[in-house]
Amino acid sequence: MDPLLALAVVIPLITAAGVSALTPLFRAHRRALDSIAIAAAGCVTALLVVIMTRTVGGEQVYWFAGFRPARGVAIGVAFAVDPLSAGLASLAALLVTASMVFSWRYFRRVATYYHALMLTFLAGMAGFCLTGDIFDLFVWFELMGVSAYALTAYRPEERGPVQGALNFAITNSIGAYLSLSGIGLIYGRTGALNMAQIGRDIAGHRPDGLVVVAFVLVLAGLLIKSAMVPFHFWLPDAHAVAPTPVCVLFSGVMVELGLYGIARVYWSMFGAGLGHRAVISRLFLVLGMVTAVTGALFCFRERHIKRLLAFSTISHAGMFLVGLSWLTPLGLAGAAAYVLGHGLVKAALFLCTGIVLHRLGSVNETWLHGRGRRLPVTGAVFTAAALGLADLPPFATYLGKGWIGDTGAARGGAWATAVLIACSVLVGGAVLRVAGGVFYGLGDPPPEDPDMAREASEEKSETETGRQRTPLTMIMPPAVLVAMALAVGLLPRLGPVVEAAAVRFQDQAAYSAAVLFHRPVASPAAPYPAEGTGVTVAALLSGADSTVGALIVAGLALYWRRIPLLRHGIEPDMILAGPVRRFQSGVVNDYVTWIVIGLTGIGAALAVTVR
Amino acid sequence: MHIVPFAAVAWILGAGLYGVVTSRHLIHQIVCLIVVQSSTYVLLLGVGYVTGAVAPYFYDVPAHTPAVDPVVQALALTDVVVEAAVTALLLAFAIQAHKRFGTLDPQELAELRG
Amino acid sequence: MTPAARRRAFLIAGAGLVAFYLWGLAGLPGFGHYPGPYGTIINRVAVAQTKATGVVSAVNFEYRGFDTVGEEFILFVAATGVATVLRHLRGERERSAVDEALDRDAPPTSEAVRMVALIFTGPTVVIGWYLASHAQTSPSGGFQGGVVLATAFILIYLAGQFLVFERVSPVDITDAVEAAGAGGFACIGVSAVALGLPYLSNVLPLGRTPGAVDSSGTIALISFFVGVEVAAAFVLIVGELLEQTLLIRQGSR
Amino acid sequence: MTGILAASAPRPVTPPLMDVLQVAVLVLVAAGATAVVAARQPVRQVIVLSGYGLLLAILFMVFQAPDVTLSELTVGAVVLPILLLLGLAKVRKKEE
Repeated sequence: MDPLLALAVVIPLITAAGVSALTPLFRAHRRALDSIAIAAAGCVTALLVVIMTRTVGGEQVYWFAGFRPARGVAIGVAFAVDPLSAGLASLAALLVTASMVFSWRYFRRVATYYHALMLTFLAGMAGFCLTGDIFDLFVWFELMGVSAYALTAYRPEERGPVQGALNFAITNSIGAYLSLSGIGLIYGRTGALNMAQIGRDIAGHRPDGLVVVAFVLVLAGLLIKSAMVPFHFWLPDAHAVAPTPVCVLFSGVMVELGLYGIARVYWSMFGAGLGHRAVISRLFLVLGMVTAVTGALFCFRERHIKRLLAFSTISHAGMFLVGLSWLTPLGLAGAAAYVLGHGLVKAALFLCTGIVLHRLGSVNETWLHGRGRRLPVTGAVFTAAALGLADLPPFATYLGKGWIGDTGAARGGAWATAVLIACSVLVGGAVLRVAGGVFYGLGDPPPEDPDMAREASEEKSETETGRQRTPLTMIMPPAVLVAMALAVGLLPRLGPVVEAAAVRFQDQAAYSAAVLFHRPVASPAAPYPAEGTGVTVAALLSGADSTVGALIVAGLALYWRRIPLLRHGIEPDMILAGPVRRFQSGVVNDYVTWIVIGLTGIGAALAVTVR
Repeated sequence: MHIVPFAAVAWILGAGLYGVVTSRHLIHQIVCLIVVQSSTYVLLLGVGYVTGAVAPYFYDVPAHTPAVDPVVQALALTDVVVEAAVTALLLAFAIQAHKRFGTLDPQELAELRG
Repeated sequence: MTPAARRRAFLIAGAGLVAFYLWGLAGLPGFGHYPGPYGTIINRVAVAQTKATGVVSAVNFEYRGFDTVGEEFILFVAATGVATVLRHLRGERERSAVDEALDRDAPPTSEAVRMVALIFTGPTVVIGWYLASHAQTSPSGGFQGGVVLATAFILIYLAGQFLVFERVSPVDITDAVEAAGAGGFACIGVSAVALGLPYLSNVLPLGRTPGAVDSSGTIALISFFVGVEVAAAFVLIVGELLEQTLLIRQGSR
Repeated sequence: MTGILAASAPRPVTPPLMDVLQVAVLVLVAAGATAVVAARQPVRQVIVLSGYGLLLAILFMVFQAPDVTLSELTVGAVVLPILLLLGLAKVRKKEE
């Protein structure tokens, strides 16, 4: 067994404990503190990349305290790692490292608290990815959550953060408790907590009420974490107020972890026992579609840049779920590649926003219009990242989107592909509008929305504003991340590798053989015939389409009031102001009500269809 | 008898959620969240119970005496710690919110926030 | 949504959710018929394998010890987060809470309360220590012991005002102790890795007689560290809350 | 303490009696949860919560879970109410 697996989680934990134990020492030497934290995060990144390369040949399983399963019954806790989980974990570690480097000069005052919380957050995310035990999953889910709540309220001297953190914490805690109820149910049936073992026990029987309910309840927490409509309301509130380096992690990887959790519990536990693949596929498809469209619409009418990026994350999360919903290796591979590319560019976008906040002291698009001309480099990086978000080839995003489109088209879901492209156009258009307006002063400033302005003006105290030059430690991370997004998209043989990993991820029999019987399967069986992952013309086209569309939309948005015929027309994107007010009310009671409504809906749908 | 414990679980969950949804006071809401979580303890321990069995301690009992499931008890213990942690954190948030907004009504908080 | 509309929407949807949940619960084996195998196997092998007679502690600190690592750090994060959120804020008067405690406007604690509190402090410490150090034998363990120890500090506060509380538990020290507790637990696991064993393997001699104080190897040790961590964490949290209270009392004049 | 330890000792409990006891405690717990939610005045609610914690502890004892009983007693019935009361004290001070 490979001790690296344990160390990937233990190193950040011990470092966190260490730095906070030595708090008085670090008061004088802040740089030492920063260096230690960055070193720990970077080291974890390296570890996870090594682990990922080692898992290509088959799942790596690590039994804590050495309690290996006997006759397929596990009495210990196991990490069961495959390339996809290790890859997602290393993305998380990479982004944590990047935002730590960014924070080097960012915060006005910083205590050891910030570093300790970032490291525990990293440990939670890594453990969540690597574990093969459903209750262990819950524990790391909670550690991740608690760290995230605390980080959201890192600037409690302002109004926003505490309220955003409250909504975040209450909704996500309820989700966690629902998931725990589901775990209790499935334990009562199988008397097991190891996911592979549970999967084996419930496979082969007709799915009854208990299995369906357990599935939905376990899903609840993950749907909330991954911000699926109507479980998404907490996300914009939290993103708008969390420190920008923390937003990088929320948008870049935490939401995606929720989706990973959905994929994990489906393909490792419930898939075989639940059956009814068509029903599940339809369920995921509908959820993803609604989320993608809603997120895109809300994104376009935002003026608060961090909120705008938050809604674009919601939209993309929806697209990822659509990728999973086809239940094919290519769909999963597409979602994985898309998550990677999106995580990199979205992180870069947030970091650039942080630079804007640092130099110009606002995140209000209207106010910033044209003022960003002073930041040419930041503008260039932001624009490049925005194009990447609009799936411009050869950014990794276009591959993911292309593969999702291919597999969808092969299953009569061409319409879905069209909708997804439309969403990319809207989201990319919104972000490019920001880029053109803020950094190049094109067109007219978009009309002011008083509430958004008030909100955006609250951001000041996060960082020391009005600096004369951008520190290198701030501009480097986003630049590197964008470059990586490009590089990943250009990797040869990326497709076959990722699709092979996806096939392994989806082969439940191979998974349980590797976990429970120490028999890693060399070549897992694909549930569907493998499809081509080559750089198809369709992929290139869809990527190019959405980029061109995004550019057009951005141009329209910027020059709207100069188009003669429409000069006195109404503001296109303000039509949505009403719905946003009504739904994004900021009242946590509403959010919980929506959670209950959504779950009841999903439950009813499955109750009538799964028989 | 066989359904009573589990009916209680569902009832507690529903009651707690009702409290969270209708609460107009953050600290009241946090307490309702505790109730929601308490339903999971009852579920776990109810699932692991064995009629007529002893607690899983073999200090003064011969080994192999039928005992109830120790695993769910360990899970419930973890659950209690999580409850304490989350509650403390939420309470701190609520105190800050009150300091910033001067109210603890979620509705008013949202309006003040705009 | 207006409160009324919200209530109506919930009553409908919530009823549906509860019904759905009951549908699942109905699928459980009847109450009192735990099917196993997990717990049944543990009950059979635990005493022999770990020399601990308290099987729940064996599960917490040995079989599923890794969960407990995460659990301890959840508490650690909560304490850290509470400190982050409630720390003295810019603009607020930076006077430390200690000298505020002297002239706070709350009525001073009555002699009776002081006496009772003082009388109870001793036993509380004893019970907490007993619990924290007998995880392997009887129903107890680091967590319960730690909480009880923490309540002893609260009693000290009752008896001797905040002044003493601060002196007995200065934030820096408590912070360090808490981190040491959580970190120590994680490090015990690493020691196993250093010996080439899986993380958290029981590296200490198990002792001969099950249930003896020196039995069960690392279980007792881990339980002790957990006790330290939990006690410190709760003292920190309570301390922060008290400090806030006093500051505000001062500010509200 | 001793009572809890006694509960863990092997007592030849006749299932029917145990059933009655368990059902009674379960009903009490469900009622307690309802009471906690129904108590709208925060301070009073915290007192009710402490009682609810006590009920849960008894239930766990009847479910043969002395360990959980102890933690529920210490956390649910004592420490959390204290924390909440501290929070409320601070909030009330502010409102005056």
